[in-house]
Amino acid sequence: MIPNATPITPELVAEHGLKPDEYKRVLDLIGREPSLTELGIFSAMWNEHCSYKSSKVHLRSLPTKGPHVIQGPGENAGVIDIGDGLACVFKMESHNHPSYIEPYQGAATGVGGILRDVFTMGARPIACLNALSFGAPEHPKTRHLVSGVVAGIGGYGNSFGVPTVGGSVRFHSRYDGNNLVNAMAVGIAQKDKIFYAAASGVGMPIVYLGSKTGRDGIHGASMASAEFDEDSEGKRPTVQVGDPFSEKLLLEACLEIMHKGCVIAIQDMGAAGLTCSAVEMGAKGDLGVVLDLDKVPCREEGMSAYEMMLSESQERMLMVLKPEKEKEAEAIFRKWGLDFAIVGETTRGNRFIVRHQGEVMADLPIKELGDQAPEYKRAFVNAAKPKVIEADDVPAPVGLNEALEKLIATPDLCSKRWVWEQYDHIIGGNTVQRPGGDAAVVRVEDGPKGLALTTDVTPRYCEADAFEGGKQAVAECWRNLTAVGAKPLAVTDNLNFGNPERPEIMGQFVGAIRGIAEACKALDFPVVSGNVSLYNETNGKAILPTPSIGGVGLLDDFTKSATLAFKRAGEAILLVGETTGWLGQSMYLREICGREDGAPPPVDLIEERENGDFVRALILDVSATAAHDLSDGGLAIALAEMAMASGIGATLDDAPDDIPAHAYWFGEDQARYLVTVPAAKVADVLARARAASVLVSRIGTTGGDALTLPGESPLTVASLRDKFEAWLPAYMAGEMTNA
Amino acid sequence: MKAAVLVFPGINRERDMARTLKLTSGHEPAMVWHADSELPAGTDLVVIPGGFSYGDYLRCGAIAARSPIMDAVRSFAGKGGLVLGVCNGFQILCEAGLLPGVLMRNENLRFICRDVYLRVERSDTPFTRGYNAGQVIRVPVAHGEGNYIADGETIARLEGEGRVVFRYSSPDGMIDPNWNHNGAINAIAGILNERGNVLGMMPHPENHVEPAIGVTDGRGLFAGLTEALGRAA
Amino acid sequence: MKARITVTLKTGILDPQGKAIEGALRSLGVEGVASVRQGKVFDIEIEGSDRAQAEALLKQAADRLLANTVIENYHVQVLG
Amino acid sequence: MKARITVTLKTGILDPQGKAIEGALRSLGVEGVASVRQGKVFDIEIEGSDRAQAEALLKQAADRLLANTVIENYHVQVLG
Ligand SMILES: Nc1ncnc2c1ncn2[C@@H]1O[C@H](COP(=O)(O)OP(=O)(O)O)[C@@H](O)[C@H]1O
Ligand SMILES: [Mg+2]
Repeated sequence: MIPNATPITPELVAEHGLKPDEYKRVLDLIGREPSLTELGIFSAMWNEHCSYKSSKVHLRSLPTKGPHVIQGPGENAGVIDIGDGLACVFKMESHNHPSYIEPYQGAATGVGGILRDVFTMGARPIACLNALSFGAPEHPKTRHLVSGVVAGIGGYGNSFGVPTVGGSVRFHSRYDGNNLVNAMAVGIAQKDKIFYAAASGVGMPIVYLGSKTGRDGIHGASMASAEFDEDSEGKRPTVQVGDPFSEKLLLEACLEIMHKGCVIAIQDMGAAGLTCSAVEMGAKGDLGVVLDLDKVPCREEGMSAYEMMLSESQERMLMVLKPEKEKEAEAIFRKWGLDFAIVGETTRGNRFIVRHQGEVMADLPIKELGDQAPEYKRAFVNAAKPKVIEADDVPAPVGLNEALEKLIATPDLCSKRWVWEQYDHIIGGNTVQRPGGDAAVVRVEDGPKGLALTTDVTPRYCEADAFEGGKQAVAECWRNLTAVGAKPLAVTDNLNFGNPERPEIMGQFVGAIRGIAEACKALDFPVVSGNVSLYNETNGKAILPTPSIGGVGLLDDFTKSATLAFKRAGEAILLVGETTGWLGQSMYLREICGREDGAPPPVDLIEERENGDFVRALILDVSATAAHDLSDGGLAIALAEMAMASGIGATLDDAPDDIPAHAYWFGEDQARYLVTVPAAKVADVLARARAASVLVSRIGTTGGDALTLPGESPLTVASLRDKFEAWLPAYMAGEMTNA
Repeated sequence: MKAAVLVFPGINRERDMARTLKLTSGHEPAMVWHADSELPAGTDLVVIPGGFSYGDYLRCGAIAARSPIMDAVRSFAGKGGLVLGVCNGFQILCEAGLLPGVLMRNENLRFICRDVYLRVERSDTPFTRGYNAGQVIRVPVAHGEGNYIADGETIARLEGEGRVVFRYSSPDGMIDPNWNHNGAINAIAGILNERGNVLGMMPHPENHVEPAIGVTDGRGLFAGLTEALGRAA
Repeated sequence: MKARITVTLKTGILDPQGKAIEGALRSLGVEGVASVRQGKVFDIEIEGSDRAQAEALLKQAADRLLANTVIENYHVQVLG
Repeated sequence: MKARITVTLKTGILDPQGKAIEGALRSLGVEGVASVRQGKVFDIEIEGSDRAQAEALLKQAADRLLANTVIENYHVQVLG
């Protein structure tokens, strides 16, 4: 074991990921050389993941307030008011790197972490979603990663007992060495019983709860940890293994002691475990903290202070308890078979003191650990705006049918059933709309309220134009919630980018945030929580910029939610929104023409809002019988999806003269929806649209068992479905997860 | 009806089950902790719900099957009391020896959550009197280990004695490997014990009972049970 | 004392995992495997140092919990 | 030829199953078990009779499919 008093060499500092000037800051702050444990603590608190040092400046520009926002960013999860004395608590977080190293456990612990964030605040989780980005299907590792990540997400959520109701899956070669796993969790709490991290009161017991601490996930210095290891086993693994069973017990125990009024403050142990949680509780409460590591329940023998402070063992919590409730709380934890240990107390003064085996291993200013973290205004350059591609410059397909059949069988547009059937999406008995629609709808227990949930982003748009792409991600999220009839309330974001030290990457980051901020403002759709994941690159090649947006919307009556399935024959199909035939960055361009270029479709946020409000009103007054937003693949794909969801076909009218047919059917103009309306209501709906200055046109009629595009032979819905469903299972058939 | 829903650590469909029992019978069930050694007085139905008792560690249901409350369930069943095990509950009943056979990993080794079709083989049991024999119902499954197997002799007995109550089928009631998602022998989805008072089944009828949420084909089971118990009382 | 209990499926009991592994090995191009059956091992640390006592303890653990003797066999080894 | 591959978790890797089993044994009254770690065995039938070839084959099967070498160790035995 390296003694705590080891001289701190520049190598050791570098191994801890601290830059020389950052280390100098440490020295200035504490006025002496840090001990090894202290160095570990600084490296944990000041790394990008915990300190947000590259992103903080920019995150401040996001709109985070709104009449229904109870808690914005800054706590474990965001909280919004959904009426009836209830609050919705939600957040999205990435587990990208761990999922690449060990896909099953990496994804599983990602789900575990985000669930903890939600129930730490006193909410019972009611749904999970995820946004997954994988490398090209033909890359040798992709299949294995898909298999492991999906099994891991299911493995954790299913066992924990929360329905996984939605998400997204995409493939692109830019994720070859760097897949993304973004997990979102949503919970419900009593509005007046939300729990926070800030400790209060001096001399209060700090309690450790949950599973024991092991050497999991200690990144720190590889050199230092190699030397820690005395046995011959060689390198110590840093992979965290998830234990959904323990987490389920932790959930029940936490909710029970919260309910019994035992808790003053609570913080889960996530990244940088004990260090981060203890510092946060103290710093937020303007208090010092003393930890006695001899009391920490350990799974392995001979753990050093350094290891205990940096361990990322899962399924653990830190709490400040009301002293008079200590016994009651302990009994509850014992009943659930969980560890319970008083490991410290709050103190006056702002020191963070860590004791182990009679020695002070760390003695640091607690506020500064968080507040004085370096903050960078990194240089950034905005990429040149790509040129707009005219529809006339893109060749027409051999036939519309052929293009449609090809598109619905591509990796990004095909059915993701193979994925979501591995997730228990109905447990709880509240899933009103299962995966496969625009947004999942989950009943708020005993109704009549329902929540609509979705995650969205179109990375190829962001790559072409980060600002428009950022706007689009928010707009699409808002649109998906609207398409089921929900009123969009707030979002969580998960910003996945490459190395922020490269100005062009920083340019993407800054651009995307500006776009997100603008869209969130225009749509009254505040950001209440989020997560940043930087350095997603391999060999200098960054991922596509991927700002995933997770949205929550509210339905006053969940039975009023709309689905995308055609309901009956003979109804009018109406297209809402303006169609110009925008092919730049479209799926058509990429998959049919083999080109990934041009400017992405611009998002007119005013139009977005007007069109969405119009559609929502149609759904809520039961004028619209089905609704679907238009996104990847445009109009033809949306129609096929509506037909496949129902088994009912449709016959479509000619494209307008002024737009080339392929641009009309496959263009990706934004702010558009399809709705079906009974024949008798068409005139009324069109009149209302005119009155509201919303562009609506009738484009066809439902019926039959085939989709018939003008001038094309009918495509049976059954044959479309076969193609739509076939790709992913066929692709995955080549893989078996590790037995 | 006085139902008791058993709660083991890691069980997670107990709330779904309790709500359904309340909804279909009008009576709130008692929630009974695994460490208890007795069922509440007057219990006339024991329900072991789905979930992941003990995380499905070791073997699904193995650890729960050995908890104190299971002795009480054994003696309750021995006296003819009705016991319903759904999903993990079915696994627990097999591990506890109250039902024969085992539930192995699904044939494709993946967890599967989807609606399936079940052919109700008999309507003359307290569990299925709400259905007609031969009727096909649509209910969801959500499991990774639902592949029922037993030795040849046991299967022959189960079949011979008409103890296979539910089978995975096509929507029109045909037994077809394409509609047997987990590979169970003879498409077995639910079986009775010898005496006919203990039923184990993999699918979740409790998730298909509310019109507002969707299909209601699971109602028949609970309505039938309520009626059977009402009559007995 | 260290010990190991090995639990294997009885002959005649179908092993879906084993079968799937056979198929997966073939499709990975690993040729020459005629059959695979999957079982479990439990590496157990026992208090005390009496071998006979340890064996009795392990047998008890296997009978009562670790093996489902309807479908599984087990084998106990005290490694010392 | 018969062979066995034993796959065990690397030291330090959390074994939730083992932990749950320890607890279950205790509550069943089986006393004296200090710790349990669960692993897998694969009983494999191999075509041919060349030992060295068999070992190479098994190693390949373990590396490519049966063991997750990020968190697991494996051990190959040709039993003949
Ligand atoms: N992109 C973002 N947008 C808004 N808030 C963010 C974003 N990223 C992080 N945050 C907020 O910063 C805080 C710290 O985030 P994080 O470190 O991911 O949380 P945790 O400590 O729970 O892992 C959280 O309150 C989170 O909501
Ligand atoms: Mg947190």
